[in-house]
Amino acid sequence: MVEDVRDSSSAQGRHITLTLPMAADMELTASKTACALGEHIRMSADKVDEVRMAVVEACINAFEHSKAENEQVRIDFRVLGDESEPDGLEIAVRDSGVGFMPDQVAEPAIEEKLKSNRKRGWGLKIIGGLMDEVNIESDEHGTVVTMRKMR
Amino acid sequence: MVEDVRDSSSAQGRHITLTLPMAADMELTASKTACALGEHIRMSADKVDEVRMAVVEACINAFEHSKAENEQVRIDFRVLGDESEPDGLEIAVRDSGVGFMPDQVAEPAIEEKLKSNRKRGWGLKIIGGLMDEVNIESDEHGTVVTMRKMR
Amino acid sequence: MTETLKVAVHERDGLTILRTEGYINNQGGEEIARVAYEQIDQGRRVLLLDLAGTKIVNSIGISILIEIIEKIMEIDGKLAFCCLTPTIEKTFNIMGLAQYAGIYPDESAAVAALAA
Amino acid sequence: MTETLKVAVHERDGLTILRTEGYINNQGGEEIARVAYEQIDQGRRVLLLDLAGTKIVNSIGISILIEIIEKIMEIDGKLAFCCLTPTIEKTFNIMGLAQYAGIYPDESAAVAALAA
Ligand SMILES: Nc1ncnc2c1ncn2[C@@H]1O[C@H](COP(=O)(O)OP(=O)(O)O)[C@@H](O)[C@H]1O
Ligand SMILES: Nc1ncnc2c1ncn2[C@@H]1O[C@H](COP(=O)(O)OP(=O)(O)O)[C@@H](O)[C@H]1O
Repeated sequence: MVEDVRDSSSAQGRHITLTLPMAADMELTASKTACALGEHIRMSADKVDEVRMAVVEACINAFEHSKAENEQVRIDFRVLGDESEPDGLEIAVRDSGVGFMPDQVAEPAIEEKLKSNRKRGWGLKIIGGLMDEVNIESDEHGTVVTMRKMR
Repeated sequence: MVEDVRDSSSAQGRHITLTLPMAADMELTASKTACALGEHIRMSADKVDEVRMAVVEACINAFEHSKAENEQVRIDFRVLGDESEPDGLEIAVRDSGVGFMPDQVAEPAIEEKLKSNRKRGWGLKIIGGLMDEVNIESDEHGTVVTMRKMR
Repeated sequence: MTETLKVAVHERDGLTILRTEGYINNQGGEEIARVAYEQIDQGRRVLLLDLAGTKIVNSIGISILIEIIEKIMEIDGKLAFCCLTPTIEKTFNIMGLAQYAGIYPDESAAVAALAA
Repeated sequence: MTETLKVAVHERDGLTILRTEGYINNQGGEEIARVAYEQIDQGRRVLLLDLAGTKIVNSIGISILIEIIEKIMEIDGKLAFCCLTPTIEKTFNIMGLAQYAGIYPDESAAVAALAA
């Protein structure tokens, strides 16, 4: 009757895992969870807010572009450094969708966007600007955007 | 490289899963996630707050009493009713600990607690008072406390 | 790691008020108890706990508050509460705590009812 | 399901101000655009977006704001912003939006700079 949670792949290491359906506004749930963890490690309110926005962007990218059949996003949160003296947060937003080639994504420029029909294309740039470190791994099995923000 | 999230047991149905380490204050993260979902379905602020407190109680019970070897709690959130016209939230707090017999837990009474050395023992009563429905399944493989709150 | 609870002591019309700021969990409850017992040792018999700065509590924290009520009843004193969130007030009612501790909407109402 | 964004139109010293309340996502951006184009159709050339009631935005919402800037520049008008959270302001800077839209700390500062 009681399912054993030890089987879960999130059981390795002491971290927090959130699994979300790809549905409207679910990015806000992810963002709130990130906020709780930022406050937990006493990150400044402004930095917490930057993390929240980056998480929102990574989630909506997965929702919009991944085409993942399971329609789920998994987010792994990890506190960096000592439990007693945390250095920051690492957040990995993961989908099992079609993937993409980050190198092939053109850097957006406002002058062009103002004239172009396609105003979109800012998510990755915003994530990069708000977080301290960003790493993207992507292949035909899906995408993981790993982001770090120090305290 | 990219782990397939389809294998996750949380992939069935459209719901949200949060896995937390059993560590101080982690119940606040659970509570914030619950809050985000309550707001998502436009539950009143007071009801959201009641859900938050019930989630906190269920989490600290798992942290304190379950003795789960994996030191993890898993929380499954489900929106009840239609996506467009949600009826409420169902929240299942799950540990893979030693379990207990809910029937054997004595109902706390304030007159006795005031004289007793053991002031504790209020968690389940509070959960029952704040939520609309509570169901506890527990055996030697662990405990699941399933709680519902209607909008 | 989260910010620990803070308690500030104030006097208003002869009534001793403990204003809390933060989560009343195990440590938060212990901190309130520490400050409350300090006040009792200094001869106070009536204490008002103003929880305006506390939006969340847990049952471990509350059980420490019950301990304070017990101690203060032993010396024929009184512990009262004000500025509870609706959920905290509901919880106190579920527990029957309201019979043993006055609950007031705000400090003014508490002072009017309790001040010597 | 979450509450959708609301936009209220105000006039202050001849300046048209759109005050938002809520999340600027796809729908939120569309709602702002709808109200902004209504104002432009009525002859307004300068609009101030007061985001005091907006604590969160996403890049889809912002790209709709870029569309409004484009439209308003075509008629030699101006879109300005005020009351941005530090993160929203930082985001606008990351995007280079600040070059094309005035950013003011509050309505008074914007009115002083923009009002006819
Ligand atoms: N999780 C993902 N899965 C597949 N493709 C992605 C993912 N994230 C980003 N992309 C690709 O990268 C492009 C740039 O993304 P981004 O900078 O966030 O802007 P936008 O989402 O507005 O297009 C997207 O258009 C998409 O092609
Ligand atoms: N998840 C759990 N695993 C094992 N035992 C539990 C669990 N939750 C509750 N219990 C048992 O039920 C008792 C009553 O719990 P509760 O009403 O929350 O009060 P308290 O936690 O203060 O003892 C606990 O003391 C414990 O023995």
